[in-house]
Amino acid sequence: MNNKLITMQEAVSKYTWEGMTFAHGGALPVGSDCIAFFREMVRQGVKGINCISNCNTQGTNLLAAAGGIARMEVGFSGLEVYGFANGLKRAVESGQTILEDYSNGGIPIRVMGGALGWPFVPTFINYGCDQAWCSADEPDIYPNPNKIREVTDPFTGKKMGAFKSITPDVAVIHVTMADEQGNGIMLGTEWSRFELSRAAKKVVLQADYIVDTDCMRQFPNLVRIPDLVVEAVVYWPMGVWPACSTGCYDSDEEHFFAMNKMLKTEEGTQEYIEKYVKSYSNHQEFREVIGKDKITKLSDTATAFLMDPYRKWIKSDAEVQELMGGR
Amino acid sequence: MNNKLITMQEAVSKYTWEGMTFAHGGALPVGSDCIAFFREMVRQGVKGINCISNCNTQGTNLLAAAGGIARMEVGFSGLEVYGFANGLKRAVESGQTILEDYSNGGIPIRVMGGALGWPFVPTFINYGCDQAWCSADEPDIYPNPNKIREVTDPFTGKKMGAFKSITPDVAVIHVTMADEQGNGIMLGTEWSRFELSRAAKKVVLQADYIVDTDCMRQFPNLVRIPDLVVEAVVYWPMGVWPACSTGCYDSDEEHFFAMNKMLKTEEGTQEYIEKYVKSYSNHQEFREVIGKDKITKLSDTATAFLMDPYRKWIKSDAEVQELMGGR
Amino acid sequence: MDYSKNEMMAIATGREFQDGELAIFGVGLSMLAGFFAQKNHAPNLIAFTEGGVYGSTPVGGLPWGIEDNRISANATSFTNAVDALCMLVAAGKVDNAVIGAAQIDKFGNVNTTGIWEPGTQPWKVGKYTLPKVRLNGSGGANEIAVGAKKYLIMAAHEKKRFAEKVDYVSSPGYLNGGNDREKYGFPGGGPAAIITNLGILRPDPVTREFILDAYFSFSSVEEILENTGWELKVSPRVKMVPEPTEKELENLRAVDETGSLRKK
Amino acid sequence: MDYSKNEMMAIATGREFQDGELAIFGVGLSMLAGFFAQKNHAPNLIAFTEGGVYGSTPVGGLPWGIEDNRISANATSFTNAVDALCMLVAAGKVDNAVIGAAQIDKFGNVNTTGIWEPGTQPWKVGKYTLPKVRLNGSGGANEIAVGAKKYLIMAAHEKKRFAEKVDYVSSPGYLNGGNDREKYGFPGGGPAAIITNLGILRPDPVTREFILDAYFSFSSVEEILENTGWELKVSPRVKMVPEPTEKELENLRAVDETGSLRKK
Repeated sequence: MNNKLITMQEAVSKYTWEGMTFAHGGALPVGSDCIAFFREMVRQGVKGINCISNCNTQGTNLLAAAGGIARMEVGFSGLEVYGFANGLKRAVESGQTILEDYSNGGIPIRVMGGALGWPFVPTFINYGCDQAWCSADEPDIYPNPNKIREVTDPFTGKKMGAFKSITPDVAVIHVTMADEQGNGIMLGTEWSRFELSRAAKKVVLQADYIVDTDCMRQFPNLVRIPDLVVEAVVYWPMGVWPACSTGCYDSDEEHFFAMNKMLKTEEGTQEYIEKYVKSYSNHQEFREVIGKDKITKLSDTATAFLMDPYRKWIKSDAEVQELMGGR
Repeated sequence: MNNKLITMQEAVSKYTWEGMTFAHGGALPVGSDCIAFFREMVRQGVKGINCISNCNTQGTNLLAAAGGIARMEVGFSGLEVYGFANGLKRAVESGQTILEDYSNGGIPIRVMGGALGWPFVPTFINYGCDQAWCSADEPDIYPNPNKIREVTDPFTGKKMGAFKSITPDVAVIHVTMADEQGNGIMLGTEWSRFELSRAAKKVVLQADYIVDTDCMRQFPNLVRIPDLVVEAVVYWPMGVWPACSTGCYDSDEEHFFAMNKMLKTEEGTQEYIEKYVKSYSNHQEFREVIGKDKITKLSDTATAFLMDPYRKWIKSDAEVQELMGGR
Repeated sequence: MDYSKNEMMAIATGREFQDGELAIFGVGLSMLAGFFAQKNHAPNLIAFTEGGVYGSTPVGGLPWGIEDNRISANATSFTNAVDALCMLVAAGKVDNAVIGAAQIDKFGNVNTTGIWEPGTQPWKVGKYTLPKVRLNGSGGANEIAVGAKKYLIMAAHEKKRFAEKVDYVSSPGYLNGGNDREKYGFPGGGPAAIITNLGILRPDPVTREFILDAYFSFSSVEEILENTGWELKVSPRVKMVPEPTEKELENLRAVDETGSLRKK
Repeated sequence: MDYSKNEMMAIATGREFQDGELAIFGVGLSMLAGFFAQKNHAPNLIAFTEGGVYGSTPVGGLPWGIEDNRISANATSFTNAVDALCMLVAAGKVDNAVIGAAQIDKFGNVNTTGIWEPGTQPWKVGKYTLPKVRLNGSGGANEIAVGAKKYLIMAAHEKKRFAEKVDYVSSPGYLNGGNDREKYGFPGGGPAAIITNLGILRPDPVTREFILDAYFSFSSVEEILENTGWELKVSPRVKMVPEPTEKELENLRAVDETGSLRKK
């Protein structure tokens, strides 16, 4: 019985460093991602991150705007109906962030290859197109033969593409529920979080709720991330805000637009950081920053019923605090 | 809203044929498999099956004993604590069944390759050993260079193995619960049932329980087999007997041993078929053959609590019959 | 009858879907076209999303994204990206799909990644310099382009979008035309039509060049030629697309609850 | 103290596990050895099964199989074979494991597939004829042999089992010895020990041939040599394995509730 709960400050300080390969999960821009973890990365001034992103989210948009992302491999760099990701776009167009393009299936399957311990992954996707021929790492060569290579099917002799597998140093993964031992339940699409949890050398969970392990024993088929692959768990309610967490809260349209608008400029970004990053020091204060009314409104989601089977196992803030020795 | 419920007789008659590549799922010998479907294959005299088996089970043991399996690719051909699978062993040792050996990870990953549309799958497993060098299909060549081939990692130039992917004609998959549209929930390990449901050209579910689709809407993350990949659903309670179905019933030790003993000889096999295959014509009669007391005893499993969250959506025999237009 | 160009485009796209097909569409216009088809004439059209959201019918307004709560509320199954994008889409199991385009060329190649100053494109200068405008990248469109049995491309018909050759191939159509696509062994068949707010283009079966197949009641061959950046060939059987029926418009508008297509 | 040879073998195997290791063991003897270690000295030994059963503590007697209800009742997570066998075991994440053997050779190669008449083995005649006795095949042992950082082989010490060269390599040890295993690029390190009901063999670090490292209080170097089918070398530092302590026996017997190891 290993209690893996740590604070957000501890998690960022222990599991992020300059030059690391950092992966996060992870649905699409509007869905679940460890946005709160990214806020803390910005607060602690983390720089020089090599980011593995299924998609850009408001987390990477913010960290890129703050100058923290040196390089990024990504399947989609926008914000869906919210438009272009201004912070990331600015970082890429200025040359501050090197962006290596793949697709939304490309990153997950490369992560799966990493999880399987394969050096490469056969592929038809991202092959025969500019994701293969253009490499931001080697911009002087076009068409680039190194990024996605050619492999021959040994059974038919036919050619196909080969991706390089990904094994991130750390993956920080948003889950809806975790227990203190690190078992995680995701509601909604997993995107590539299952594969990420096996490919990364170290895994940290960011959870909307901490639940009793009895919940995992009642629903073991939902526990797609078992404790044995997890090093640490961070409890952070509303941690996906302003994106949505299935079963918990909706996308905050107003803040989503406002945030993206602010990230368009250096000044706006600093203002955003002052108001929404440096303005709190724990998750209670964080929720005050969002505001009680806003939280009530966002929590009135059409997916709320999905949480019903698990409510009786949810631990209160006080119970979690006790589990953490008062931290 | 497509009602995909059909009878077991219809399912076997429609989805099995001589020379087909048939896959089943599928936990280990003692766990969930579509054993009832195999009984009906034997009753209908299905022959010449090319069988893709994660593991042998009492289903393949019976069909092989009855002379129905022409060829089999398998990861493990025994019966765990119940010993060697006598029916299969006899069929293999007599040369009636060609057995191509892989391992318990080998079959699932080849099925995953089929699901992904890849012609081959990179591998270290089953490489550099006799699963690669011995081929039952080409017994005159040793070491065989064709079964598991060599591929070169295009990034490092290092050699590794390559499996041929598998795309079965049909996969029959045991699930704990299905709705009439073909959404399936498995309790317990999936083994390779998820991958099988995507790799096979056609998928048939054999379910212990039929539940209302509302159950799927409450637990969508448990529905690892969505209706769109499923062609037909067969309702067959106790359908894994004498093996165990997590949450539903335990392994029937007595019958497991007795069955395997009978399959050791041709005469015993015929006797078994008379007593446990031809003795019923629907699932109600099937349960009478097992016996009420035995079912009560087996259903008193330590895993029974796993079914609790779903009981309110379970349809009775009569309700299922109504859904099937009285069949 | 009163309808907008975007409504015509959505209806024309929806008409390309047949009952019983397995389909995938993105957020926005293409989702409306798909849900319109389902409501109008293809009740058994089965759609899912890139991340593996199955069986859902959106609630509460247009989704913010393709996997958000508005599309997740009624789902019967949630899986993941490897399943939906790699096992179903890229592996060739999807019958029909829709993708969008920031730029599109005469062989149906789609660019959603970046716009370069003319003459500075990677394929032109042999270097991957930064684009003038960075766009959003492929998303799941590359998987559709590679794997769908066929797919449709929806785009506003503007000269600058319809280029002789796209700046960047995010999603391969027929590449350099003819059999060029076959070189790569893609499981999917390639783009079946480009449907715009002015008409419909379809590929020549041999050259794979897109030619004008049909115009709308409010457009014309001339208008379309003027708005296309390459020398667009016109099919000898070019025809007018039938106008939306009342039932079609009604069904489209029921799906387009926020009226996003109605603006002219 | 009174204990059986099998109990000594299980305890000797259990002693090879260290606290905090990630481990996988099969059904039967090896599972008892593993659970003994967990109870006795490695409370944080983490074990899972081939099919992805995590966090379980068996109930109701010895499991019928490695994924059955007796092992599933208390699980905290159920996943699948690709996860457990391919992503965790074969990919090199497991620290330690146990596999069994019907036949084993001096380089630690394991056969669980078939026994041939001497002189008719596939490697001898260049053909894959049917074995005299068909066994159960690899199961998940091949993944362990390929991927585990190290693993242990448990086997009853009999001359016919301990062969110069196995009839069929189901699970590769050091193959032909020396660096032969390295040719295949396996992520795992190979077998660390063969633990029998008579003693413990360990590989020479250079030749990779297994040599006698230790005997039990009730066995001897001579008895082991007699029961080994190859010319077994003896370590110059050969020693007696410490007998089970009272605590060890107590813990083993608590795990072995059905007394399956106690029979002599």
